[in-house]
Amino acid sequence: MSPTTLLWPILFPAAVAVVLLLIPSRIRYAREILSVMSAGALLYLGFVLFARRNLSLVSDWLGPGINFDLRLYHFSAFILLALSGFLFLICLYSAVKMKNHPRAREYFGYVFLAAAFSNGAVLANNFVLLVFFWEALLITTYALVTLGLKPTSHRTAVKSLLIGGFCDFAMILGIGLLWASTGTLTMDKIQVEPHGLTLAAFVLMMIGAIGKAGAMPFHTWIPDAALDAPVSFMAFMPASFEKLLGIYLLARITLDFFELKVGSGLSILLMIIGAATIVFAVFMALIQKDFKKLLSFHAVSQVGYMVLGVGTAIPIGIAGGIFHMINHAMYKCGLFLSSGSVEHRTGTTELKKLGGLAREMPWTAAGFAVCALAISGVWPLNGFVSKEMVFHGALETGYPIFAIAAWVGAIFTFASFLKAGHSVFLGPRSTEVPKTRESEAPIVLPILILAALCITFGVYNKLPLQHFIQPILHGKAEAAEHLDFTSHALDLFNPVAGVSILCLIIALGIHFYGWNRSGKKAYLASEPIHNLPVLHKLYDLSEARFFDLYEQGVKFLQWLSRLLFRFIDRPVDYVYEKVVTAVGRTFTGLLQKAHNGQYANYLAWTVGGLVVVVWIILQLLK
Amino acid sequence: MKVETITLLTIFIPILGSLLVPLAGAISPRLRSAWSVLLGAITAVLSLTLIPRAMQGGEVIWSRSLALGLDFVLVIDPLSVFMAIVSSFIGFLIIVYSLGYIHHEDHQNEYYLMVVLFIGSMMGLVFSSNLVFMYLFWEIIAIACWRLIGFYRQKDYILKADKAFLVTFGGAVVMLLGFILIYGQTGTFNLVDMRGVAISGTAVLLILFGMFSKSATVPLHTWLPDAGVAPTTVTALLHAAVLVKIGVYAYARLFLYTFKIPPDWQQAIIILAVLSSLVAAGAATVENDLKRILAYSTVSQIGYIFLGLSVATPTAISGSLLFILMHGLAKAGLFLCAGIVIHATHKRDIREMGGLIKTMPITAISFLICAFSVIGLPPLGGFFSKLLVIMGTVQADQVWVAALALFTAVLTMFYLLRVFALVFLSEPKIPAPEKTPSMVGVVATLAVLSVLAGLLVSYPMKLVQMATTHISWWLR
Amino acid sequence: MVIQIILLCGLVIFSVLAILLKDLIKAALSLAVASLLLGIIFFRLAAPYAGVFEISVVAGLITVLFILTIALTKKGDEVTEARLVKLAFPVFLILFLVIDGLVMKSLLQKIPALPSGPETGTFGQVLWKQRTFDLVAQVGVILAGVLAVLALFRKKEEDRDE
Amino acid sequence: MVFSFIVMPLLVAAFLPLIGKFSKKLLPDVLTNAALAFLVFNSILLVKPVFNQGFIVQNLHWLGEKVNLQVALDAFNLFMLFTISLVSLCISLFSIDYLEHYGHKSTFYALFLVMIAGMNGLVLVPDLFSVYLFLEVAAVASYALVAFGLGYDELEASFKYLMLSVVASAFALLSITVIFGMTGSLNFQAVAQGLQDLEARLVLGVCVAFFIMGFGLKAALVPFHAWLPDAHPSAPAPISAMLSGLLIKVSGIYALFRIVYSVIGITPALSRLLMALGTISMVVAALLALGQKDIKRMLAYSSISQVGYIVLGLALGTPLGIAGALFHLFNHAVAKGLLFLNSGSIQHITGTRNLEELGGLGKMVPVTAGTNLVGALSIAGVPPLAGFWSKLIIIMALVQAREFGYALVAILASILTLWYYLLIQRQAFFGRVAEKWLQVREAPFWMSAANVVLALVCVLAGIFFTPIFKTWISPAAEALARGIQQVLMWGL
Repeated sequence: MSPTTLLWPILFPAAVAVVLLLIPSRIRYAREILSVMSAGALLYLGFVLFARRNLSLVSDWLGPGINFDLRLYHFSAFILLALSGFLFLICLYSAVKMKNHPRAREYFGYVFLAAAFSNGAVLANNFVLLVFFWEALLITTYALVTLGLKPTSHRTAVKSLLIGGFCDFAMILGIGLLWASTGTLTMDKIQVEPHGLTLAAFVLMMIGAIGKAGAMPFHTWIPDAALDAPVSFMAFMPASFEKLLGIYLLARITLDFFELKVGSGLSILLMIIGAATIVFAVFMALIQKDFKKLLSFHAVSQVGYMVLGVGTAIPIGIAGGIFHMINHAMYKCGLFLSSGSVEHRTGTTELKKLGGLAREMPWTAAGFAVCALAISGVWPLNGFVSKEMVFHGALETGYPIFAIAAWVGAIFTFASFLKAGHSVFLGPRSTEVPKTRESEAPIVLPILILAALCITFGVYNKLPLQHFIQPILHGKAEAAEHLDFTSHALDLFNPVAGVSILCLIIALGIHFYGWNRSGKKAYLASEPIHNLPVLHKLYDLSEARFFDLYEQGVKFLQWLSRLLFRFIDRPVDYVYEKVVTAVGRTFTGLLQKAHNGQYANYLAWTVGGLVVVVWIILQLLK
Repeated sequence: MKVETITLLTIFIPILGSLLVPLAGAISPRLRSAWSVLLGAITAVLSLTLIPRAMQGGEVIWSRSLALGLDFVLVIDPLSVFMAIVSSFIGFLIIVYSLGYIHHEDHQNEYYLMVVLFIGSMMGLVFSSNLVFMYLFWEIIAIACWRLIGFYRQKDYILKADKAFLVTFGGAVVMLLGFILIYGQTGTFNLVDMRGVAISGTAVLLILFGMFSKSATVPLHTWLPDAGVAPTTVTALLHAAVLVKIGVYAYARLFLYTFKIPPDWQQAIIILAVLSSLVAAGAATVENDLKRILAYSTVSQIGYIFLGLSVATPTAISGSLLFILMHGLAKAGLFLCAGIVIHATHKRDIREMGGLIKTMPITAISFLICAFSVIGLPPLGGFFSKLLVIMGTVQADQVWVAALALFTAVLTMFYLLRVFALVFLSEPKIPAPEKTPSMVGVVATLAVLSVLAGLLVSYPMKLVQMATTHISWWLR
Repeated sequence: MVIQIILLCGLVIFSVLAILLKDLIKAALSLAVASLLLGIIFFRLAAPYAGVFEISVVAGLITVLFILTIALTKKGDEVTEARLVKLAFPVFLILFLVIDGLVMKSLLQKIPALPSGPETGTFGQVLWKQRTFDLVAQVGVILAGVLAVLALFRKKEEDRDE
Repeated sequence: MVFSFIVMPLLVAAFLPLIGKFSKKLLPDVLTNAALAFLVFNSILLVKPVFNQGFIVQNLHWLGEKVNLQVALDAFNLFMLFTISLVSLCISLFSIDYLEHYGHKSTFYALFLVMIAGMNGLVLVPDLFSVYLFLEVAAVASYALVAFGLGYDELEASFKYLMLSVVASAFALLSITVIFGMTGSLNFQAVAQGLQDLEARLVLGVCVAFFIMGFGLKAALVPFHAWLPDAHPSAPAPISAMLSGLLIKVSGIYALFRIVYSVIGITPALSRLLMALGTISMVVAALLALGQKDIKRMLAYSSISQVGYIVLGLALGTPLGIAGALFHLFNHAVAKGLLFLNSGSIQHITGTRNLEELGGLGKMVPVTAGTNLVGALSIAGVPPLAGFWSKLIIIMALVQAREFGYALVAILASILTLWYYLLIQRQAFFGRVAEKWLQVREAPFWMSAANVVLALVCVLAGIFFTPIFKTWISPAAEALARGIQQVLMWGL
């Protein structure tokens, strides 16, 4: 297999994107067929490359140090495979869901472009190349969000772009620092210890990674996008692709480029970010009354587990984080797709209007149930495994507070999914939506596949852990003698798992308490927590976007702009427009007044001038 | 043809040809248009044919001795050829666009004369290697620019034209004083003979006046937004192709290629450049006039170019040179899109527009692509230039400066998308159709070029690399 | 020496009068007298031809010319002088006189003896043999004066006709 | 050959009033222009001999006897003669059409030629007293010409001009007398020789002061300038062009520096004084020009300002400074002549010179507008026009002499210059056509032709700067600089 094969995962989807953008809308099914088939081909390519593992391609690009450098190895191959898998499912799903979308042509084009960029980002072995693909994703994200066609879609798209841009620019700065200190941009040659400038580089690059993954505080566009963007986009980007890329990079940062030490400041920083993301986002998720928005907050919350896991710097934690990444991509994708399926049939995702759909849409409900249980960490699904690994990792660092935060997250995750599932699929049949039936097969199929995968990865967790995760850590993370995580991962009977299970029970309790308190209306089950004295205030503030860093940032930008404009730009202009003219006028006026046309006056000057000249000459003569 | 013949033709065909424009106009307007386009095309093609020679490195190719050491010396090197290609090519596109934009206005003879003269003088500026001749072409450009800014002949427009002329002239004569100071030190105006000469801070300061006034850098920038009263083609010409690039080019030619400047001054320029960038971005966020926003955006981007050149690491220099190309394409695209919008709606306040993407999709998409390029998003060309500048800045240990520059990039993103949203999205207010094919065609070409410049960045990069090594060779 | 001083005083007085007098004709006449006195001073300083030309050219033609000018300048609307100037001028004058006095004092002391050169001789000789060129110039001045009179006395109606 | 510069205009002038009786227009037009064209031609013919020999001295014979009519022609004189002839030829061409409504063309031309003869004489004579006399010839003619319009303003301006000018002449004459008294001779060389042997620094100092005042007034250096803004605008346009373009330079700058360089000798102190005067003129007049509403008044102030540049360059006294100043003298003569003629065109076209009433003429009268632009940019020192080079050289010279302050002021003054010329452009030409000027037509042929010729000179002198500089300017500057070396320092 020649190295140029590595160009295929990039060029092929890009070419498909161009073709898709050019196909006239009139030709029926061509677009859908082409996209599904290409995605299938890509998936096949992903398998081929995964089997091949090691390949690299280097050619000149932007001069010294900045080469067009692609490298395939176990980690990137794994991510590449995952990406193409999700792409295939999304295409399959979108083929029906987006068929009648007025700008479906663009949608498919952008999806494939995004796939091309993502593949490029994963394969890149040069930081500039990485940034190129990485940042290019912003444009596709932007474009895809605008396809929501809501009045606020563009606003949200800009928000995603600005936040993403901020994070990516931070990453660029970090890469610059890294380059300045190591002298190379080739990724597999860099391994430094974070201190001084490289410490700053670490933090900046970390911002880039977690920004893409959507951790706090760079997450705020995701809940907005849940309402404003097409739901398949949510499953595509925030739920799967961005998580994969973000955590991929975060893992590489902590494993490859920098040596993250257990208990070091950076590790704790990462864990704080992770823990905060878990807790705050889950509290927000809990009170949501919209299916998609609820899911979107979970998409944020779950990032916390991954960041926390990777941040522990302990092999089991890192492995857990990475495993959680792939697991999350599966079940969150499944969840979004099932919410899309509901929306597809009922036209709404508001919890209040839905209810009792399980009978009419059994497959969707089943898929949802599996995925929801997986995300809640119910044994023996995959979520349970990866979360357990993260808990173990967090406990091993010696800071149990992080584990506690993770557990708190677990409680409310389950509570909120109980609420969601209860209000959408169970309970009395809502009267606000007309009678309906199950969605078409291409919609249901991806959900079921994902649900099946959740089960597989949970029950046969040795398979992914040994084949995907272990090689990544091999020789990288600090000295766990054996990298066999499977031993205690599925062990249901240990104290850690006990606490986790206790959490689930508490969540069950909370849900039913709330359900009872709010007059048996499932969608109001979270109200008791919502109305807790202090929390209530905080919730209000956050509804008013007080905690939204973006809103505050935009305000700051506007304030700063006005400041610069009023106090630098305008005064400078004032100097040209007014001061110079005024000074000129004043002098001219004074001089003109002196020229009053009086002969005697003029003669006086002449004589005076003579006197002065004589005086000067006499002075000079002395 | 010999290289010197080509170079001389590149300079003098447009300059002398421009004088024939009124003559052609007297015969028929069609002939005039054809003649102008032809001149633009010849200039662009001729400068392209210089590439092979430029890739071999730089040298003096023609010199004519004149009185007082004011020799007319032409130099072909990667830097000059690169600048010539960028300016003449974008200039050519703008001439083509003008055919549609200006065809029902008065004073077209003067318009085409000045535009072609403008481009020709730019060629003269980049190829001449004598300070006085650089200044000479510099000022011819100022004259042309003044006439063009006042093209619509309204009273307050002419005030703005005068302001532009006075500020740039003022800066330029002060710069001339700096040149003469250097002459006093070295006894020659010929840049080739002065390589590696260390010059005093005073001379640097004086010369900076000229560069900053021409390239509209804070605090000598406010004429540029005001120059937005000109026809949009002209503003595009000023911003994208010729005018503001002059100061930048002069900086590269003088302070990198030729002279050594005191390190303190270099640091001062770095700070000034990044502040300029920030202030202008702030102003662009506050403004509501479409063309003023774009103008401030230019000021802001020019700050990056200066930044890259002033930190003077090879990466940053190549970034800056690449920036000239990328910004040229993208900003020309933005202005020409704005031209279509303004032409169609007769409005310039972005708050009064809206929803135009429905009636003019190509323009809207082109605008967005060019805007992304200016912001510096991949896969568009602007990404590479900005990235390299930032990287180079970091390499030069100017981390905070780089951070500020990146912050400015965020601001850029903010205001350009605001413009896009207000003009093209939201509720349609004035449903105006797209304009003539030549206009839309040029706009689309520029957008496509911005994309291609990003995807095929390695080709322009080769020339830029050559130029950079050529410059860096002389760096301390 | 006494005569010299008297003449110089006269020169100064008439020059001042020329400036201060309100009636412009009188002012002009005073200037003419001043010029005449200057001419005499030249004679006495052994510069005979300078004296001749001063008197003939300045006192003669020019006076004529500007009397005409003034005559044409509609009588009655003379320029009224500003008060400030009236005050300022004497101050300047006194200043000037003081400095002039100081200068002249040293000047008169330091002036060297006249060398006897080729430029002495009878007036006619000097004029014809040595200062021939001046004749051309004098012709020019007279011509200019005549032409000036012609030009300024031309009938006004003619302007309208042509 | 050389005498023809003085005699020919005088002769033609003498006969013109008679000819005027027969032919009111045609013959005077033809004769005057032919005479001036001959002078231009003549001066070009003289270039080669002067260039080869360095200088020419000619004596005139009268009735077989050698009379004492001696003229000396070196490159500097020749340069001045050429400038005078060229500019005055264009001015007389312009007058063909312009003088139509003044009448009495023959008298006008006669005075005009007398003035030229006076200037030519002034340039040619190597004798102090002759200098004074020719000064008077030109001056008397100019008094009459300023008042040629016979309006109240013209007469008043002429009167002021006369009164101040007479004072100046008197002082110059006084100074000449004193020098004559001390050295006993009037010939430049002889006087210079005589002064060497004298120990009379104080007297000489006062003499120099008188010269500076006398010729400075003719040259309109601030503070001796006050007559000029009245006199120049009042005169008919060709005469304004003549006065501003030539007379102040010949009877002021030329005379002053000829005497300072060739007779008295320049010293660092004197040089500083004159430079200061030049700089003050440059700045003050430029500021004054900014506030003017009348085109011609603005141009008049601009003349004062530009004279400041010339004086600055000449006073600096380095070869480069002199060359720059002389070139600027030429450029200013051409460009200011052009601008004044142009203002005449404007007045002819619209009947007003008030900038506030004008507007947007550029579209209606492209030739006038275009030539005005060329002249204005040339004076402002915008390349590639001729004025740029001369200013460049002056500033180069200043920097070479390490006079950075002066260089900076000169630079800043050129910004002011551009500023007020842009005012003219903006208010008169560049802009929307005002309603009332929609019907105006371009100026008559000869007026436009004269404008175009001068504008072409501005452009060509800029483009072919090197040959002009080599053949005309640097020999002239060398001749003047030689004069400096010949004269020994007088003290200090």
